[in-house]
Amino acid sequence: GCGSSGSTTATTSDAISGEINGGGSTSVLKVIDAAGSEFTALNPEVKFTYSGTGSSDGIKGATAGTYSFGCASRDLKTEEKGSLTELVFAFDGIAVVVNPANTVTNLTTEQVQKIYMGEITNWSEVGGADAPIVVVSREDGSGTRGAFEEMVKFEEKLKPDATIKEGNGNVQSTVAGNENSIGYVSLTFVDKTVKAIDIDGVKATVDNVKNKTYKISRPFLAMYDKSKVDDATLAFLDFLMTKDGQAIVEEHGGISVL
Amino acid sequence: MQAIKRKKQQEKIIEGFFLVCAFVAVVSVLAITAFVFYNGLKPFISNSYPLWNFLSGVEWRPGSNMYGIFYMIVGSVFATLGAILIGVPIAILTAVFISEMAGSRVGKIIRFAVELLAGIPSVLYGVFGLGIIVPYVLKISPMAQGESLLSTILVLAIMILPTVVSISETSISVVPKAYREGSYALGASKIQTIFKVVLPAARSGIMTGVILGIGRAIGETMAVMLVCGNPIAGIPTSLFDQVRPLTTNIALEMGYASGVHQELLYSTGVVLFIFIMLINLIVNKLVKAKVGS
Amino acid sequence: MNRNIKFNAKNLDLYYGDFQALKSINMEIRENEVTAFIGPSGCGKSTFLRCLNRMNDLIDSVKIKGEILFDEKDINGDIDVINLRTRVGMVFQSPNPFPMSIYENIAYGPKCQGMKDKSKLDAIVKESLMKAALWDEVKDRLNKSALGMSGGQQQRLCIARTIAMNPEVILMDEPTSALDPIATAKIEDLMSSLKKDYTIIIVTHSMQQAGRISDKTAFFLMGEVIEFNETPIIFTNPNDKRTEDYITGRFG
Amino acid sequence: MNRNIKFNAKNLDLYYGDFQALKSINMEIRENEVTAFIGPSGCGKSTFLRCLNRMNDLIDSVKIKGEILFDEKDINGDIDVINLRTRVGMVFQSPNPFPMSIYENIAYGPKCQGMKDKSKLDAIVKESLMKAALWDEVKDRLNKSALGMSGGQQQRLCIARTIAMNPEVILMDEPTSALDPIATAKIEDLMSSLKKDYTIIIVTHSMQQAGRISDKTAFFLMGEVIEFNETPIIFTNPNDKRTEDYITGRFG
Amino acid sequence: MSRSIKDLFVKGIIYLATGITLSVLLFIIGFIFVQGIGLVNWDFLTRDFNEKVGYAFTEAKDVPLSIDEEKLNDINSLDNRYETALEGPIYIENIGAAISKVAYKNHSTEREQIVVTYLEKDSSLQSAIDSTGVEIKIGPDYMLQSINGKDFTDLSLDEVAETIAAQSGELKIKIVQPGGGIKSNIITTLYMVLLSLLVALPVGIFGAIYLTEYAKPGKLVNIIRFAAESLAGIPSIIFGLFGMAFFVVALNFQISLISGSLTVAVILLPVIIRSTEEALKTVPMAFREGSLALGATKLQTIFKVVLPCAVPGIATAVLLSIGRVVGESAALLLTAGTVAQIPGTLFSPGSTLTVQAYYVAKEEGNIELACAVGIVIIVIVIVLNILSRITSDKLDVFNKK
Ligand SMILES: Nc1ncnc2c1ncn2[C@@H]1O[C@H](COP(=O)(O)OP(=O)(O)OP(=O)(O)O)[C@@H](O)[C@H]1O
Ligand SMILES: Nc1ncnc2c1ncn2[C@@H]1O[C@H](COP(=O)(O)OP(=O)(O)OP(=O)(O)O)[C@@H](O)[C@H]1O
Ligand SMILES: [Mg+2]
Ligand SMILES: [Mg+2]
Ligand SMILES: O=P([O-])([O-])[O-]
Repeated sequence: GCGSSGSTTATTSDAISGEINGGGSTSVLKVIDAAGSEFTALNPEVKFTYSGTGSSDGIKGATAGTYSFGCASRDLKTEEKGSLTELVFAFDGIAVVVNPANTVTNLTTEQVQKIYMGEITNWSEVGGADAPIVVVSREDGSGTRGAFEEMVKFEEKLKPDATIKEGNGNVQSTVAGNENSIGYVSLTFVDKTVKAIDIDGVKATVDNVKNKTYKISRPFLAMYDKSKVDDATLAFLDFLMTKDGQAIVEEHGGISVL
Repeated sequence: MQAIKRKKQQEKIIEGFFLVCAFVAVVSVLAITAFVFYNGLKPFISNSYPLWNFLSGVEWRPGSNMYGIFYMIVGSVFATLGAILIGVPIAILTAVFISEMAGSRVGKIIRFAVELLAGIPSVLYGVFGLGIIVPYVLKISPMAQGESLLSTILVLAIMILPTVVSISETSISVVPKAYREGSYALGASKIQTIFKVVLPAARSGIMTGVILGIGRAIGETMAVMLVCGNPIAGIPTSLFDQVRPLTTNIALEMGYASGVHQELLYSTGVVLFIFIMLINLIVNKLVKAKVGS
Repeated sequence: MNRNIKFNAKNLDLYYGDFQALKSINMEIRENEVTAFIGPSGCGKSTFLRCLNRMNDLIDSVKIKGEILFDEKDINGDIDVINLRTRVGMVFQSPNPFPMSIYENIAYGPKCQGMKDKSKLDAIVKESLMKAALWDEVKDRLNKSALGMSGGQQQRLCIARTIAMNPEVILMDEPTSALDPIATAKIEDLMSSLKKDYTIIIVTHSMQQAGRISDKTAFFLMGEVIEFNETPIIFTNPNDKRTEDYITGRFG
Repeated sequence: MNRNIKFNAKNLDLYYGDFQALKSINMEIRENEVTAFIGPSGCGKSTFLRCLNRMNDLIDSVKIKGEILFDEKDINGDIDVINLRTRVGMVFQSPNPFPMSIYENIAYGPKCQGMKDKSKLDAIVKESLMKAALWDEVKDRLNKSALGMSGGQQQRLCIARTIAMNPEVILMDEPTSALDPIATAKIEDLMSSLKKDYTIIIVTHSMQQAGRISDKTAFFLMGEVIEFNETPIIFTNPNDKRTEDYITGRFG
Repeated sequence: MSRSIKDLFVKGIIYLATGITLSVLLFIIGFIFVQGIGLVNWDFLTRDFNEKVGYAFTEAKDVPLSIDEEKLNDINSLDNRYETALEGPIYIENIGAAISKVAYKNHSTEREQIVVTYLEKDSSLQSAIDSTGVEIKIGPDYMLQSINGKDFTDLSLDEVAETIAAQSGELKIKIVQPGGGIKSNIITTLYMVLLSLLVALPVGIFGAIYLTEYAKPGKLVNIIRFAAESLAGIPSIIFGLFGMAFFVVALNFQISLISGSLTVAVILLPVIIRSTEEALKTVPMAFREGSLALGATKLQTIFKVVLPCAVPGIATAVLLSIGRVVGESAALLLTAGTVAQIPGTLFSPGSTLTVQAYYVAKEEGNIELACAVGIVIIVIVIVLNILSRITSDKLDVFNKK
């Protein structure tokens, strides 16, 4: 059910009510929280909550029914799919970030790959200062990491001594605190403490992700079990796919699917 | 007669209530233990992953079905030992200062400060570690990053202070005055009295504090996660190497894992459990051996 | 009989908070004598005794005025308390053995003085226990905890512990109140023999005991020293009516 | 003189772990008499006394064989221990006041029995303190902590605390060892007067005291009762050589 | 004399150790304050974490301005950390409120907004209701985003004022309650402390009493003690998983306040049991004997003598427990969720301050915000510490004098 029927009017009067409790990916949190807030404004009878516990947890919760719907920031593995219905409600770029003091501004996908695999270990090899590269990655199972490894093509080949940090924020703080480090974070979370570098000469911006010139991007998924889902949840997911809903997605750093 | 009977009944009822509380407490304690062991031993019993590979492996790549935790065990042991070596003596001496040497007002203030330290969430210790300790370690480190065994040890040592200080301080302060008087009257100095009579008399309580403190050191996750580096392989050989303690391994991936991966995270929990059980046994033995009689 | 003055209390007042427990005590205690303190319960005997080795330092509420000279130095002045307490040993009113083995209890003092030689320590332990009439009862369980002893055994242990220090003065707060007559007799014998080399000050409730062993006796009443004199005089020909009343049991 | 048998010990053995502290004790203790236990330190007097109100229940290592009948019921059998202890009061060898006020210490027992009436409690407190010869000393500080009292005061407080319970039997473990002669005399008087209504069992190290106040005396030695008889007989004409040796101080 | 030198040396070490402890404490607290104090103010404490969007229904009615212009133009009321004035204010009679354009900023967004800066007493905004008829309390700082379907985005303040003034009759206003505060987290934290202590304290303390005073000492008790001690080393995330499997799923309590507090209660039990046991053990046997010999029952002995003597030790356990609840994050993440809302019922999710701090550190890398939350946590811990000290001093009849 990708395409939404479009016109959930803002003045719905046959009130939707119920409790929606979603959970899962933390990368989608900002977007979903904002959308939930708007949705409950439109439908004051609805109680909406979303717990950011990680993509895999979202999938499990949706399957088990502990969440009304789950969210993931990566594609589902086949064994995870089960009876779940998926809905791509946004896209997100993953920015490769370095310390602002770093002089390197551009890397090729291949260079990034080699850095993460441990084949390039010094910044001078990619045009920077003569300093060792500190590689920062995310925890195993993170949607962001899964998507990043897949797109930069070094799945399961991460160098053994890479520093692992939990969450976009920690990666950012680490990169901000160490001049020689490199990391990657969801585009929705990049702030000025780090510097996003161009990949293959393309800037990591929403527009570039949208026009597909920036290649490192992944979907934001919502999923639910058809047999367990309730009307309020469906109405919310429908709303997410409307123009209004997608506007909120964009406003919070996501990339519209429309 | 009636009254006595009623009193007796009342007594029985309340005793029953105590029993229920003990039962609930015990059951929940045992249930957790069972839960961890049940889940953690499953992969080895069903043979979905060989125990030996799990215990001796030095690389953790769930995606490639490599689940070795040996390097994490080493990291955990080093981190815990280091934290104990630094933290426990400082903590016990601080407790001594509070209860034996500080005046009652100064003692109160320090005690309050220590309790405050106990109330600071570990996340903030982590943030502190990342913001202050890691950069400082980076400065003196031959490595390119400050996340390291040393940072981990320092953060943990700080974190076990409050537990050990408060519990030790409490048990020192209840040592009967007669012991101190007896010792002073034999011409012992204050320091001798403290170390030869007071501390031994308070030993049992102090050990509880130490065990709970060690427990915290071993079990601490959130703060450690930020400063240890969490590499996916590599046995630490120097203080400046990154480590991935068992706890952070669990916490990092538990939210995502499923199937064998998840079960092996529980197995990591079992290893931790056994780890602290051993320490516990050793400490208890030490206490008993010393008490003599 | 002109022995050196060991302790000399001058106008000593002592307060527990607001409560005055000792009132202007003046007393000269001489070397190599046994001095006994008698008086009704609560009159301040223990309090005064505890002044002599500054044990009252441990009680926060205590305030002391006046002075106590020990070998002519004011013990409340600038002296080494540890040294004072090494030279002035004390046995307390209720037995307070440490929660260690019997052996360790006795070796404690010498060890604190820095003695490490095991054989010397063994010898001291044995000798002290013998002097305190406890050796035979405990020689097979020297390494057992001292807390598993009977009340009287504990008290004798505490005496042995003090003897082991070889102090100049021994303060004893009712040391035989928990003892049977035989053990008491032994302790009294011990005191008489120690008297040659030591100064002994003893608090006792037993007139007989005071009469038997002491050279001088001080009678305390409500924080004051009513009379302090040669023991025979106190017991046969006291100057003060109140002393006489107390001695003869006609008191109160 | 054929009074009821209050306690009747039959073949009582008691072990602390492996150590046998009481060996086959047989003893009949009669109502309204004062029974004294004498014997050297560590011979088992306190241990036996503590059997009579099952105080030894608290020590894990204790094992008991044989029986003790109290009013013809075996106290180690199916009886109400609380009730037993209410009827058989006890004063311990070392004073153990609770860390509460003097008043609360004495009101504790009656309060535990459910008494709430303030004026009745006041009366009991006053009366008990008077009987224990302590009232005058503490009447102005009933609300102060009992821990700030002198040793003898603490002991008398414990006696007062027991009297306040109005028990049938009072067990006293060297109750006057910390007391001066006057207070001792008062307590002894108290015992004599209580004897009319109560049964009193006292452990003492003072032969004189045993002689003065007791009707019967039991002589203990190394866990055995060597001799148990009318007090005058024990003191003037003992059957056993060992008793005689002990009484006359020729022992050991 | 060598002993006094040795003593002096040891004394020095003790002072040094205490110095280290204290300076570590000062350093950490200093770090947290320096980083976070800039964000802490009244709004931070009283606002919700997330913005809350709503539609307010009311009627236009003319309310003349009753304060003087000067006062109106004094926009000091704006909290410059969240809202920086750009244009305005302009008073609009038909809603009885003054609006301004500000640069609005919180932890997650930064944008230009129209906000209400002044409200007349009988402004029509004061009587707004939502679509279900429930009253909405609109206050100053609320943002206005559209009126009767006309969006304010990209309009200047004057244009917005004209648009609003042009409306009459029924008004449907899209309002946004400002976010960036942690009110809901504070409340959730207090709930969590209260609930988990309510469960864990009685169970732990009475359980410990049973184990020390009633249970025959032996193998079983030792095993329990041993298990309790060993559990202290299990990372709380494992408790979280247990709580998730048991409370959340098996008992179907959902991710909620109750699941969270029960899970934390389970975490606390080993600590409370062990410390209470230890405290009980230090009560002298003579007190128990004295009490029992006076015919007190075992229970009376426990409640009147033993427990009061053990109060200081138990108080320590309680303090450590409070610290533990307040500081817990991993277990709560899985059982109480990360939802920054005031839990309406026991079965609603909620995030405590620590979870919030953890979240902002982890996801947003916002150290200042995490430390600001930390300051509030420290203050709460201080207050709770003082409260429990007072209570324990009240209970501690024995050590009074
Ligand atoms: N709790 C205990 N554990 C082991 N042995 C004990 C314990 N209490 C007493 N004993 C031993 O039992 C024996 C009898 O002790 P008890 O206290 O009855 O002596 P007593 O006759 O009261 O002596 P005293 O006059 O010195 O008080 C002693 O040898 C003592 O060491
Ligand atoms: N720590 C204290 N705080 C307050 N008052 C105290 C303290 N110790 C003793 N006192 C009081 O001081 C007075 C003297 O006490 P002290 O212990 O010297 O008496 P004593 O002569 O040794 O009596 P006893 O023969 O009963 O041991 C008593 O009234 C006692 O209550
Ligand atoms: Mg005294
Ligand atoms: Mg005895
Ligand atoms: O939290 P994630 O979106 O990285 O799974």
